[in-house]
Amino acid sequence: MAEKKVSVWSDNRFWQRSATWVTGFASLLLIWLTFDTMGQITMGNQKDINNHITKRVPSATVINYKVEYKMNQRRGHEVPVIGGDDGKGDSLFKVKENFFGRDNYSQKEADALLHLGKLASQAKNCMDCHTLLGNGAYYAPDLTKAWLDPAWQKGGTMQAMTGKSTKEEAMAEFLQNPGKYPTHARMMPNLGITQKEAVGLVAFLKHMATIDTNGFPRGFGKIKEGVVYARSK
Amino acid sequence: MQGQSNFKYEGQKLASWYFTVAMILFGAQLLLGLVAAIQFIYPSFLYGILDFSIARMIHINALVVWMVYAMIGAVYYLLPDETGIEVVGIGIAKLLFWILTLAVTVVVLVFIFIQVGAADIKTIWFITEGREYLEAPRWADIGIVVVVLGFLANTFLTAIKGRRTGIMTVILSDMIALAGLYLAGMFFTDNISMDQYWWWWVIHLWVEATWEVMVGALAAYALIRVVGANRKVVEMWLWIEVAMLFGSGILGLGHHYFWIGTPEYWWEIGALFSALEPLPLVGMFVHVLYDWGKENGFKEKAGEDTSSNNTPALLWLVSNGFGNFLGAGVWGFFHTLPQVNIYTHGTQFTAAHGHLAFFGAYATILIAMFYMAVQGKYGIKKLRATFASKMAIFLITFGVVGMGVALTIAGYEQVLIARAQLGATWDAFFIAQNQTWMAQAMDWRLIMGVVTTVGFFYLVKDLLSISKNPKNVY
Amino acid sequence: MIEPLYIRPVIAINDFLPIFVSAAFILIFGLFYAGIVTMIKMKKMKKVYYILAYFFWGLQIYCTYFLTMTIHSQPFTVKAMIVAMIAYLSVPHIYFYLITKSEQRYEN
Amino acid sequence: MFEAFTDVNHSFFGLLNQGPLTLTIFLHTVIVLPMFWIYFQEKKRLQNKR
Repeated sequence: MAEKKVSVWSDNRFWQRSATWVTGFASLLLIWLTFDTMGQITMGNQKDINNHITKRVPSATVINYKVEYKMNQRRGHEVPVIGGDDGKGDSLFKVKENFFGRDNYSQKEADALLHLGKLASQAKNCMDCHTLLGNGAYYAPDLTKAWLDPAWQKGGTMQAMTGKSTKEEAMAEFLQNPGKYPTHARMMPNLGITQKEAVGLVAFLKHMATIDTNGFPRGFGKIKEGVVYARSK
Repeated sequence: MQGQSNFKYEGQKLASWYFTVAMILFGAQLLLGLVAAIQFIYPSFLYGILDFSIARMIHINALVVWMVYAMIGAVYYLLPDETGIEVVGIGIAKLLFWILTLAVTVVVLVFIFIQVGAADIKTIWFITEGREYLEAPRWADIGIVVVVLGFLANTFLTAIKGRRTGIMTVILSDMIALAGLYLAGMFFTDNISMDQYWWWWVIHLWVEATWEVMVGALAAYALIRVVGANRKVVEMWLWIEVAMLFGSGILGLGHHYFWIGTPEYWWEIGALFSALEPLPLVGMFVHVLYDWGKENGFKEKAGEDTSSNNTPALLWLVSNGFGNFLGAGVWGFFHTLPQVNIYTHGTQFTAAHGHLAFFGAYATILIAMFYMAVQGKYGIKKLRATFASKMAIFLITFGVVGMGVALTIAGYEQVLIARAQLGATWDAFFIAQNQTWMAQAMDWRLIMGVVTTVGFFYLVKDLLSISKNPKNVY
Repeated sequence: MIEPLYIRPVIAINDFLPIFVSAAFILIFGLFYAGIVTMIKMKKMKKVYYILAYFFWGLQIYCTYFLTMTIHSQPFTVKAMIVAMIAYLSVPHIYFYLITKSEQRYEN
Repeated sequence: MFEAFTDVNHSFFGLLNQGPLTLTIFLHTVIVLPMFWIYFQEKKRLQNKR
């Protein structure tokens, strides 16, 4: 039988089936990828920390540990370092640090604090001025690594302004009375954040700083002295 | 839109209600946008009364809601036309319209007067969910899902009973996906990475996949109605566009998963799939241009009048071809590669892209639908552009492009100073905000926002009065 | 020491503007290329202008090469991008092949 | 041939990510290839039609 000349390329049915296939299969791939990613970004627990297992989103109990953000040779970018580093940029999970005067928050206590903080971040609409993990509005600073911000460390402008001696207390004080500490003409409004909510929020911020964001933001806090304050109004 | 109605179907009348609310919300979006823009320049403006976070929240929510309203309206408008029958259960459809509108009003009033709540799950249920774009409290989420299910049932039953067309098939499957995806954004988790992961399922898969397909389907309908293109050819192209839009758009989701705690393999998936996203936009542009020219050629040969039967709609349709490519394509592409995105993520670049893309890809085609509804309502054979139609399209386009350019300059300055040089800290942020380039960009953004608003008033005037001017109606 | 597979090299300050501009022009030149081919197919332009269309396509390749180099892509990626650009050469032609075919089928 | 794994966790997709573009070329291929099969099936259908 001789081949009949037909034009598949101008056939509606061919394109309809192709569109269905491409859409369906891309969706399936996305679902598969989602399962894989879910497994990787599930929050860890204290057991992981005890076993020195690095999680992309670590346990809420990281608030008991010292947190840094350092270049990791193997990864090729900066990663959060929890409890000191082993010399290669990986976490040691050893060095502790006081958080509101304690470094022994149990899993339950830490989870509750984080829960309260995350709820507060939504109830107060943080994301409609700030960015979290780079998403949100662009009216106020990114809070992804706010816990590690030089301004909040000892000797930093923000900590000095609040008159507190630790960064968690300074942050909590600022969150409760933002109007009292204007750092810029653009002031944070008073959102009625209570003492308890402020502690939760600071725990949330500290935890967020320990999430492995593949090196975002790059070179965080690498500000040269002198440049910083020269131009602030 | 008052006056004698010439709609053949009740469904089209319902569509005009949806369009009317959409226009009101569009106005609200512009108003609150102006407030937020003023606050960038004079931070004390309404400080403590209507703070930036609230103004901005209503600004973006009004945007999403007016577009959803206009899309539902558009579906109700073309549904009887495509299927050849009245919308099934029109009574319920009208009831759902009032329920939805009431819910939206309550949500907005709560946003304005209550604003924030205590860190309690009750706040999430009744005041705000506090997740950018998805701030609507949970009771409203559930209400929206119920209303949308009713809408879907209506359209499905109508489509099954009436004539089946390719455009209807695309729209129906797209609406299911659109409604289903909303469910991904309705739960609470302490894990912010998980939170953001699913949040993007709603935001990205709406805006860069299902909404774009909706635009493709509406453009196909408009090409048939306004330009007079051949249905078979248009529908074949629609299927190709669906394949390309979903083929690139679904996994293009990866470009939001570079830095939120998700694995590194998303760098590659996100970069390469989203680099393909502009391709269907070029295709849509070429397609609209070609069909328009071809049909004009036919008319010329036949010695007919070559002007379109709805010039304002056609103008907006053509600006959709350009705007979609420019706003979604060019502005999206130049910060989508992870090497660049690590510096641009979370800067005014995103705002520039957002303004241009929402306008170019969606506002334009939905406004074209408004004009088609005006034409249908008054049974006008030929609708010609008035001075106000021209002013509206010119001022709105000029204003939005101006805002886009200003925000791009602001974003560029932020990338250089706050990101590349100073490393994204608190101080780095404010140093960048204080630079002259940033300050002037914000001034220009406000000026261009005012220009856009003036254009909006021309648009309102035109939609209300174009049918009454005998010079423009044939 | 293991060499990192993916490095995100620091981009030089002076490279940002060229990166943004070249990325934008990849698409804009691409649109010019496709647009001119469209105009020729619509018989609104003479066939001579194919030269201009291919010239824009050439500029597009250059922009792609420039962009991939300045963001420090790996050599293989640069090559793959150039191959992709060569594939883009055929896109408008495929488009109009499909358009002609479908018109033959549905309109005559 | 196989590159050292650098991400935090091992995974199937991480494994496919064996150097520049391998993952994305793989995904694009599996999406596009079956369209050939659809093409030939439709061709057969059209040929048998009349």
